[in-house]
Amino acid sequence: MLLSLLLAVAIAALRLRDLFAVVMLFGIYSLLTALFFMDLDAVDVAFTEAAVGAGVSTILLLAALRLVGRYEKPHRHNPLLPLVVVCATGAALIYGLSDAPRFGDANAPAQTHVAPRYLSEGPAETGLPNVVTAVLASYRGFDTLGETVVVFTAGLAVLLLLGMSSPSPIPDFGSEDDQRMQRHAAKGLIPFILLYALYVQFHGDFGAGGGFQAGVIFAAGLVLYDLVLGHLHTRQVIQDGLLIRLGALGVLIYGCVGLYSLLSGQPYLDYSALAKDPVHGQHLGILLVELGVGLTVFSIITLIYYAFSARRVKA
Amino acid sequence: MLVATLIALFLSMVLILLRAFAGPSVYDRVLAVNMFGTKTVLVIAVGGYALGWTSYVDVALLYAMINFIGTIAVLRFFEATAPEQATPDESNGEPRP
Amino acid sequence: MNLLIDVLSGLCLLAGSFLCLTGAIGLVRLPDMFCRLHAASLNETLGTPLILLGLILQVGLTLTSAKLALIVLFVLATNPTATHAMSRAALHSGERPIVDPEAQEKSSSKS
Amino acid sequence: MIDTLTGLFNYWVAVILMMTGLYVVVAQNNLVKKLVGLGLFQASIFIFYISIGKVAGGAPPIIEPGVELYSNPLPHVLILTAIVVGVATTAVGLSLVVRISESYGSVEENDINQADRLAELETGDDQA
Repeated sequence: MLLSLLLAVAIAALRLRDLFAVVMLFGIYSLLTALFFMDLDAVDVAFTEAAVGAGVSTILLLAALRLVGRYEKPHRHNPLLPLVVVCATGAALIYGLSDAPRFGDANAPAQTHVAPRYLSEGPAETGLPNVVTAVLASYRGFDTLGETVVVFTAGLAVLLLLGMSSPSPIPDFGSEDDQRMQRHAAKGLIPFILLYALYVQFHGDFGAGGGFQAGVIFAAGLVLYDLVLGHLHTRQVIQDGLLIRLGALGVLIYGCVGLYSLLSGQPYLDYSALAKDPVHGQHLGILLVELGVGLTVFSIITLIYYAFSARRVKA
Repeated sequence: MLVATLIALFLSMVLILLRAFAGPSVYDRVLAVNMFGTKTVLVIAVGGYALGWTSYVDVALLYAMINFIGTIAVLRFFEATAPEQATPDESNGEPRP
Repeated sequence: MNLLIDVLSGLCLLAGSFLCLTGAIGLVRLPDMFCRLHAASLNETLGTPLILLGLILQVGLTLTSAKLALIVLFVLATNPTATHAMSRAALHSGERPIVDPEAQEKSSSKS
Repeated sequence: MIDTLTGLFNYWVAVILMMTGLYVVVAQNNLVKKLVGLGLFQASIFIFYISIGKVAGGAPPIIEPGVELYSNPLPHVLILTAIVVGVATTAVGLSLVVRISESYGSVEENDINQADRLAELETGDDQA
């Protein structure tokens, strides 16, 4: 049911020529995906997809459209060859899937390897009820360190490509009157959004949430501030230079936690070394690492948004 | 009762999607996306309660926030690209740079 | 007492879903953007809190219902704001409501 | 037969979505649209992974007393990070598109290729 809606949205998005509409349909698409994730027990993923897909990536796409223009040129193009390629690939994939374990099968190979161990030992070893957070920050800490560095590098790449130009405000539209209502509403809401982001950050050990989500939500709050009150105000709150330092600091926190455990004679990123009691150490380590992730994600996403929104439109 | 509500919500989601596909102007689409977001919040809240999902409210709350941010963002950026479109005699507001 | 709560929440849910559905139908059926905005926003602003209120009544006094109440507040604050911003933006970009019945007929026969 | 249909339906939809994304990437001319297509492609893979991780009758992997069966947390972790990394890489792609549009004045692939060919002709054949 949900999936058929997804398909409809995807195909409609493909046919539209107004790129603004495409981006909006993409937003709907990601809302649907997140609903689907909720249905499949992936609360944390739904959380992330909600914050990222519907929020940040839509905003970034729109910010880019402001710079490149919103209409696609009509083009005469023979769709036959791509269609054949796509159909052939699809047919091959579907054929290959016919042997796949059935949906929801508890004995599928994917379910029987490491997952049972994480589920049975995880809470006792790390002291966290949320296994996703435990696996993310502790068991697969290396992966997550890698991902954090990737996010950081992506932020640097965007800065290299677009530069840290001084803010050129999007011209103010309409009169002050037009904005007043938005401003008041946003001013009331932003503290709640930021507070909620902190809640997600520090409650992630117990419920859905964690550094990635919290960083994105915090950034979204700041983006709202920027949208409603203008660039100059936002720059007064937090500057580019500070942001890039915060991003680096996040990665550094993560790396140093690993280094600390290495220096105290344990393998890299083994948090048991952080405190006398291994479970306590794990808990502390996960908290610190999530903090690092949250900092990096927040500052990099905000930085990327700054880079896009500050760029002047060239004729 | 919950099931009836869910069905109603799904029906309205489908209808809203129709408008989002057809919607002649961009604003129709923005409106549809905004409504769709609210409907998603409701579906998560009602469905989460009915099916016993854990921490569904958190996700619903997040959606309500993100939805608002998204709508405002769309409007702001659309305004930033719109001026070429608006014919001067029709927009009797102040001329924009 | 329990029965009362059940009946109340049922009524809230029913009214809320009715409003949502009519809002969606209005969104599809009405002739121009401002009418659609009207249909959508008003029904939404009442319907969403009603449904959530019905849920709160069912959940009882817990952290969950507090969060649901927070969502209600949020929707009540954001929805009118978003709609207001939308109508402003639409008006500024040259979208005009149909006021004249002939034009309305024309556009509805066109679409 | 019915069993196969319901058992594989999610995967099939993921494949079809993926192919939609691939088609957009291959056949469309506009670079921004290509990025959206990549987004569709990505999302289909997310759906595929999460479908793999679902265990029938399982609960979300947040341990609660009294619940025995949980869905697989591992795909969730992978996809969670992949989503955030995905948006970061999309941002890199978008900034590339912005730069391209600034130096070529267009984000249509045909126009860019044409401009490149013209530039090659102008620089002469000593490079070849």
